[in-house]
Amino acid sequence: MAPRRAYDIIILANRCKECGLCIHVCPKKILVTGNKQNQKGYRVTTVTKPSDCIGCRLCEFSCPDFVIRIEPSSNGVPKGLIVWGENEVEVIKG
Amino acid sequence: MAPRRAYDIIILANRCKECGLCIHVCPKKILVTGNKQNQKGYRVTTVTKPSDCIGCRLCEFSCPDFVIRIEPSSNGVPKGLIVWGENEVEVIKG
Amino acid sequence: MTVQVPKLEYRHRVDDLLRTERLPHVWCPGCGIGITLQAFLRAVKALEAKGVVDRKQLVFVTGIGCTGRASGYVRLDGAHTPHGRPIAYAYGVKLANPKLVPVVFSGDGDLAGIGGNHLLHAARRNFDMLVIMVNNFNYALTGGQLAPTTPHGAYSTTTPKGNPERPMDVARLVAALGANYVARWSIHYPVHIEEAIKRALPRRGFRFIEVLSICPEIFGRHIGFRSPVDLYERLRKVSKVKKPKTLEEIKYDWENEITLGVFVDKDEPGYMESICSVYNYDWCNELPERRWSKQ
Amino acid sequence: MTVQVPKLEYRHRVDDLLRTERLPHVWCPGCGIGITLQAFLRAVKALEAKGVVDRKQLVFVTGIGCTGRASGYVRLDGAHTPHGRPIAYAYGVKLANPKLVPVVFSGDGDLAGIGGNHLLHAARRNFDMLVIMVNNFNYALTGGQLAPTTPHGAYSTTTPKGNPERPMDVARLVAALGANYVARWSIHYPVHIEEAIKRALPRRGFRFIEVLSICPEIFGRHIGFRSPVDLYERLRKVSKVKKPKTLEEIKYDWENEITLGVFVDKDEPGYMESICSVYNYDWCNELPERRWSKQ
Amino acid sequence: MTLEIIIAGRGGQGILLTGYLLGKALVKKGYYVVNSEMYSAETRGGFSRSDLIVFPSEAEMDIIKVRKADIAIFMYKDQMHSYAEYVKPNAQLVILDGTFIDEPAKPWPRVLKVPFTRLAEEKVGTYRVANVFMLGVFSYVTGLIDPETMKEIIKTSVRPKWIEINLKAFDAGYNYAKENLERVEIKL
Amino acid sequence: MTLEIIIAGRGGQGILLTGYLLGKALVKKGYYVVNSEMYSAETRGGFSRSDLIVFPSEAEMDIIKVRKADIAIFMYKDQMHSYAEYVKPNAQLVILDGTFIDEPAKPWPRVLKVPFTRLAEEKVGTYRVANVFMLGVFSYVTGLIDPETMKEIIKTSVRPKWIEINLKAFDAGYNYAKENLERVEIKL
Amino acid sequence: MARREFLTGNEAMAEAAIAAGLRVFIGYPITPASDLFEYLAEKLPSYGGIVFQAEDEIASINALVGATYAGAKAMTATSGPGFSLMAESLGLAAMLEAPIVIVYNMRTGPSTGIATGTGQGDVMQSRWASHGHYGVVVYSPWSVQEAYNLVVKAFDTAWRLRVPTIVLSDAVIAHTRELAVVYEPGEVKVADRKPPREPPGEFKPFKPDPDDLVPPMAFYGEGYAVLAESLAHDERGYYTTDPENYERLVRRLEGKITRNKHHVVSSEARYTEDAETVIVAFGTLARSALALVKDLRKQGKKVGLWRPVSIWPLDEEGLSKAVEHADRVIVAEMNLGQLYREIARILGPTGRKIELVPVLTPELPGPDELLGYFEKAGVEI
Amino acid sequence: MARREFLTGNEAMAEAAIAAGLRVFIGYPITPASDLFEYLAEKLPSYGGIVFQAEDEIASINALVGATYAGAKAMTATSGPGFSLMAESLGLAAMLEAPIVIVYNMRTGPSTGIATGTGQGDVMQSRWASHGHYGVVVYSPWSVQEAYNLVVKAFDTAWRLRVPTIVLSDAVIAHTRELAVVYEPGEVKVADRKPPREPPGEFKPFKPDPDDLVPPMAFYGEGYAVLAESLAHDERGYYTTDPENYERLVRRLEGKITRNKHHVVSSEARYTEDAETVIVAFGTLARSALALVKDLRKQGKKVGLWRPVSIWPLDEEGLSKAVEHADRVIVAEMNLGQLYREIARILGPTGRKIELVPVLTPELPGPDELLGYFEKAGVEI
Ligand SMILES: Cc1ncc(C[n+]2csc(CCOP(=O)(O)OP(=O)(O)O)c2C)c(N)n1
Ligand SMILES: Cc1ncc(C[n+]2csc(CCOP(=O)(O)OP(=O)(O)O)c2C)c(N)n1
Ligand code: SF4
Ligand code: SF4
Ligand code: SF4
Ligand code: SF4
Repeated sequence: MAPRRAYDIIILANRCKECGLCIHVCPKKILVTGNKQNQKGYRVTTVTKPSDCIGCRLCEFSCPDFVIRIEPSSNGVPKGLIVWGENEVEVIKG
Repeated sequence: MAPRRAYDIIILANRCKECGLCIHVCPKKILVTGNKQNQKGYRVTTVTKPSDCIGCRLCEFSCPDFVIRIEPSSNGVPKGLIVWGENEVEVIKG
Repeated sequence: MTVQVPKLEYRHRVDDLLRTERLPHVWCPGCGIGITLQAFLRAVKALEAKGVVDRKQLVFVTGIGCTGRASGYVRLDGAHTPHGRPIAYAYGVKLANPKLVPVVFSGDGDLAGIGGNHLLHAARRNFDMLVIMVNNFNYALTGGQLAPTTPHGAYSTTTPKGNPERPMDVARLVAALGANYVARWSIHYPVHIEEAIKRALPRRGFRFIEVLSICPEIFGRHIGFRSPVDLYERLRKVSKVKKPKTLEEIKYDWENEITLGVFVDKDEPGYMESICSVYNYDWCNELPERRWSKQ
Repeated sequence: MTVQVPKLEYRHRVDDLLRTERLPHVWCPGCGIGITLQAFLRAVKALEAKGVVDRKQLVFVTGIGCTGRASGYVRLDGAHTPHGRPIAYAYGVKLANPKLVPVVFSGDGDLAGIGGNHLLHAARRNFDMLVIMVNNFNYALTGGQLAPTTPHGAYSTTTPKGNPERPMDVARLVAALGANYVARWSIHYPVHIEEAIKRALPRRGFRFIEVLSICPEIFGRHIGFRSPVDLYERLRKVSKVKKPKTLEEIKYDWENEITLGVFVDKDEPGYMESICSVYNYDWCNELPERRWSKQ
Repeated sequence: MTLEIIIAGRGGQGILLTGYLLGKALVKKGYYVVNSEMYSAETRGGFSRSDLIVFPSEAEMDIIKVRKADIAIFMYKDQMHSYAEYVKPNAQLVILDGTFIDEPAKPWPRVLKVPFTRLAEEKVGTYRVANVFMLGVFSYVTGLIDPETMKEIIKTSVRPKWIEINLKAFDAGYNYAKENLERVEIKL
Repeated sequence: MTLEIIIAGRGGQGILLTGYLLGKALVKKGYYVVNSEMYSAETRGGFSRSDLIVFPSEAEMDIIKVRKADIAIFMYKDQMHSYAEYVKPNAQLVILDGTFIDEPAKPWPRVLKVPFTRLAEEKVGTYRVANVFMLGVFSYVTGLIDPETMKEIIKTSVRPKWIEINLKAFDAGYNYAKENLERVEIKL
Repeated sequence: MARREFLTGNEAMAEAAIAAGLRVFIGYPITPASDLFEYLAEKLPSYGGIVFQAEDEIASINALVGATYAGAKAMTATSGPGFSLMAESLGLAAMLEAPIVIVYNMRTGPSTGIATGTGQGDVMQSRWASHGHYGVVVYSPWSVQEAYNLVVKAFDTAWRLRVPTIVLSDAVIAHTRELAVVYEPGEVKVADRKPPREPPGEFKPFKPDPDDLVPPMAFYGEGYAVLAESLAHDERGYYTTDPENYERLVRRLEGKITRNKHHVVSSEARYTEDAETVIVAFGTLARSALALVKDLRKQGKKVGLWRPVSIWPLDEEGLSKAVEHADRVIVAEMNLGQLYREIARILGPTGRKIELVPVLTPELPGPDELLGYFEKAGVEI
Repeated sequence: MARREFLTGNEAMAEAAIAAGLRVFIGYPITPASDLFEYLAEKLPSYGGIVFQAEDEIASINALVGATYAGAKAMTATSGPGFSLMAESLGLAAMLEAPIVIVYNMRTGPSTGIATGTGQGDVMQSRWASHGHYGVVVYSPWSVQEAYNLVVKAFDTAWRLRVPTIVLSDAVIAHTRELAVVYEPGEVKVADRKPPREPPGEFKPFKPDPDDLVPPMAFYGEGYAVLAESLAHDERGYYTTDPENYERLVRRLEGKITRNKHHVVSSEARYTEDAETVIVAFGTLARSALALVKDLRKQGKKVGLWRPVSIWPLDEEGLSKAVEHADRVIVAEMNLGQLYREIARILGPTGRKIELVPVLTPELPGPDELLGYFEKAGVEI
């Protein structure tokens, strides 16, 4: 078995509108509605288990708000990056 | 053989525009451009041999100007009736 | 306005449906519009004779164009509406008084060119009206410009080097939109036109009859068939009667084949009945198309 | 207008094609327009990466409607034209500078309702442009009125007892009109949408892609599927991918099947080449669709 | 005398319905009422504002939007700050939802701060009826609207499945006020 | 001085072309010419009228339609009668096609009656060029237009296959006039 | 029976149309007129009327004309872009003397403008949108109640004069709720057509009665073979190019409005008895203007308000009377001077100073903001 | 090189457009403009231009706007019904500041009217057809030569001011042949767009130059990512409801015409130096009026003619000068008073008597018939 590739799940928090489509389409069910609200008052999607991500990009493609980007992990470690601002990035590992 | 029916070929002369369609479509070729001009200066279609008419009404149906009417002959005698006016009807027999 | 009525023998069979005081009409010698109009009037008389149709219920609506001038000659309720709008006008007539039956009679440019959107939606809605489209392959009244129906390559005053466009097969389009009745005939088939109208007029839903016609004065002249008879024969050559089984089999090709025939003949509920399925209007049981269809 | 460009990692993959300073956009949570728009932008980037398309040559034209607001977010030449007129506007763009490639992106009401006549004639002419129609089954921007695409029986604010009309199958119609490329996908197939655009964008002639989308805020609410996810699943249920062989096999029935797939995929000369067959313009050898198609 | 009322809050708080219900009740009482609305395009994070102008008779009717409110009802902090300038310094009454607002934006003489949203959640089971809870309070405190009239109006103005809970919320608000608050005389 | 010319006849007689050719020739001579047309909707039995107003210079230009013609050319009887009132009683020249017209409608001082249509048929082989035959006559009689100029104009203004016959007709008319008619001096 | 209701302008106008006997509503959604349409979609069918959503506004207006010829009271409601699309067939309606009613809710233009904003940029357009010379009647309400009343009046005018009649309302009225007294069908007075007095064959569909210049109207289906001819036509409806017929026809299209002015013109004057300065404003802006006038009066300034209710034609007598004591007239409107042009033309020869205060904003200004616009325009008061 | 040609107005206007650099003509046939279209169909392709027949006039005008944004000089030609259909997107052109040119050949209206007749019923419509407040420039020629010149000037105006420009001609000019001096492309002076002065990213497509209020224009394909926004927009072309931005925008749409009036306004006065009565007429009717003036002068009457060449805006200074010595002004026009309204508004305060002579006929009257209309109107002279 080839080693699983690691992905970064980048979430541009202030664009999220809490529609839940990404959560719904994710085949690995690793996305959930977070607790933190963004500038518009939406509770931004967050990631539970980045290491489960298979990089299908369905969440990216299905997000109507240009919120999500999936990238092969920058440092080999699968992680969620919730970008609240240029200098305020929440990193979720696991 | 059943006896041939006789037809009146009624032509409302002042409506004719000399387009020649009736002449063209008549399977018996009994219509021709006449010599007499109507009020608009057109040479009105006339009938050569009314007795040849088979009553197909193609001329009537193909005339764009509501000029021709085919009727079973009023008196059993096949004839052309060129109607120039209420009291001026040219009768063509033969 | 007392009309001088000549003796019966000296009248045309459809004269009682014509404003005869305005004849001769404006159409050029050999123009096929009159042939089509006569077929319509014959059909009305035939249906009336059978007790199916009442001329008082008919509203004869035309747009602007040579064909559109027909409303000026027909002794029925009617309207000569702006270019492209007869179908739109007919909507209102039917909605206001569902007992009326709108008949739209107009040119290809009027109905399928500028008026295309109304044609599209009236057909889609299966809106109760009969549309007779006289297709003379060009914009005649304005002097022979390109129409959406002009054959590819043909000369027109706005395509002096030949038409680069692909023409529209209007009957096929209307069939694709699901109208109840769609037929195409040419003026070589006056009895078929009449029969088509006799079948379509009392029908519910959207009914569409395209009549290929000749415009010798303008279109004929442009393409080199000046005499009505020559153009008549040229058109006959490509007019082929068929029974197409799919939409794809319907052709509109001036060089080879323009398919004639009845393309759709069905009897689904029209728009008016559809609204009756939602609201119970007092006229719902008196829709003439419904009564007539049954006869 | 100096644009603040965030670090690459913190940008969306298509951000360079977006006027990001205007985000978040106006669309409601879960609205499918953004999904479609993203697919388009991905396709542009993919084609650009292959050297096939140059973004400077694209002109992104929209009409009025929720979908029409897209032009406000896309960082391309573009226009936000009056309701129903983006195709008409695109004509002019292409005629004025044949090296440009118009992309029309608009709603079903805009393109097939009020704008139906332009759709009809652009398709008939095989006029060189790509049209992406986001079909959300209603007039969303104005609050959920009936659209020509609204399913029969569905509630809308102007048909509060259910839609009595028969909806229009727009993709089928465009196919019947002879466009070069016609496909229909739904937002459940973002990769297929992208692929369709990648295929259609560099093509000559008229290319039409219908995307079935969800409008949870209005349409969903009216028909009882308020949550985006529920409406998403409801739409998935009827969206059936097929390879129809005739036009008749293409279905648009909200209760049973809305056929998805590529309905037409051919490469006949577009309008611009047709005029080149008549006149020898200096741009005739530089039509981008012609060059791109060959690649 | 004309009475100007401003009601403002976040999108989703039912501000517009509140204005409508209040307006209808005042019309029932015989006043000539003008009710205009403003709201932002966004579903979330937007604002909502409902203005009511109460004229003793049609002949006196003029303006459509509030110039300076005699009564202001703010259901959210941001909107209180945005619209504070449209409230008379000596306003007859300013009502604030204490759930979201700590301090009045200006030193208005008569401020009534009640945590409507929290109370609605607590007493009626859902924060969504905070607006009607507030109306109950308003009804008791101002005496401007008769509770029975208002309940009739609720019955015909609200979607059937929401009637019950709204009536409950109204009563809860009314009773809450009765137990905890004092009446304020409103001049009109 | 302004010269007003009216040319009228039946539809199909080539009236409009005649006016156009004449106008073009006069423009070539340096005049400011106005040429307007009127015709009926019918192809047959209708009327055609072409007006030419010749101004010495643009500065003097005013009217568009003939008020009272100095020169009138009538190719058919009916139109002569219709338009006789637009001809000056002392018109400089009135030309009539004798094929269709027996008598001038008014006692104009200088009337030239020539059976153009019959002559065209006889001398050129078709009545259809009666109009250009007339122009040949006009050219000789009035001296207003130079025959070579006119022939150049015919070459560029008429459909290729009709050029030959029209040139022939023009010459025939010119020669006919030279042999049979006297010149008339036109004041302009 | 009269009911007191708390309605938006759109709801009230829909109610008014029902009361006036509306049988066919044909519309195409547009802000801020869609909810009038939607209200009727809910309610009209229960009165036996039909609501039809056309494919565009062009279809709407042509269908409307057809509907009136078929005998129905018919109406549409739209805003700027839609009204522009109706331009061609507004002329048709005038030419055919079709009694159509159009509710025109002005929004912020030009072009797509600000769809949710209000405006008054369409004063001229409402009168001159179509080609050729013709006549229309335009009313403009300032309140929900007046919107109700004017829709009723519009039906009356349209049917009395056989003239297309427009209610030029705006986004503010459309969506503002006010008390309105409303009625049921049959409880309001609306003119009906004058039926034909001659039998078919003798009846001429465009032969005016000499007193009011309005031809009686035969409906489709009644056996009169009526031809609604968009070309210039004689009394029979037959196309003719005859110049005298043409002159008669066109003069009458406008003239019948002038002739029946007493049925049509209307205006309101407030505080003008002694006013040295008269502010002219219409529609909702006049409400702010009235409040401003009251403010100014409080400051002791002799200011009055004149407000046209019929915009086309204007109540010129009412205006003259209102400005009797004024040496200054100030026209405030939400555009760069449209009503102003008419006021200036009418009053110009009287030597009064006529000033313009343009109010360009998508939101209705209150009296204080309005005063700001006076200052901005350099108009002291 | 200049050529003397004997052309109809339609031919001359087509030639003028070619000379002015026409690249795209988009049309829909209509009498009396079709032959302009047809002439270009024959000739424009040899100059590298494209002629396109749209499915309707709505398509024409929208395509025209798109064509200008893509960098082409673009024009259409139409008549009343077609112009009416263009109403909505005439406002688009104004809003987008698209330099489109429309030849508007007036015919006899309203509605289908008399398609072959002439008319002047569209003075107001040419200015006010679209909803909302905006600006257009309208010129009206009285001869074939002037029709030529004004089409050239229309392109100059359209591109100089970025404003839709209309040549309001008529059926008479369209089909009358006259001497016209015509040129080849490059031989006439026509403004080009002002190109952007900033690089992409910094350039703002709706940022006006402060002196002429006209924004430089970037074309599609040049890399500026230009957004042509029909909504109210800021200088970047971004939608905004901001009232101040809105005011600035709308003021500028009209204001740039006023600001650059010297490029635009034009009129001609004849025999006015000592005229006690001035007849105002425009277009072809002014030719008959001129002949009438000459007749009256022969009778010793001190009558003059003032003729606006730019109709919107009018040359108010020219008018004032022309009527200096006159105590009477008579406006003769082929409608029931449209230009009259503007003249009356402008001159009203001067106390002069302003009379109207409506000339309702489908045929251009000659001077004698025109005099008949004076009498009919009770205007002695
Ligand atoms: C809005 C508008 N545009 C253009 C015209 C000019 N016009 C009159 S008839 C016509 C076309 C006629 O063609 P078609 O409908 O095919 O009828 P036909 O004359 O061939 O019978 C046109 C373009 C018009 N009357 N109105
Ligand atoms: C001429 C005109 N009529 C009506 C409108 C109002 N209007 C704006 S968007 C729209 C419909 C939008 O529906 P659709 O095109 O399906 O787009 P969606 O909002 O659903 O994306 C309408 C009717 C308008 N702007 N212009
Ligand atoms: S799909 Fe996009 S907008 Fe929706 S919840 Fe996920 S991240 Fe947020
Ligand atoms: S009825 Fe037939 S046979 Fe008789 S004349 Fe007519 S076409 Fe000929
Ligand atoms: S121009 Fe053509 S269509 Fe029109 S009447 Fe003449 S022949 Fe018929
Ligand atoms: S209303 Fe519908 S289509 Fe419009 S943005 Fe919201 S969800 Fe999308």
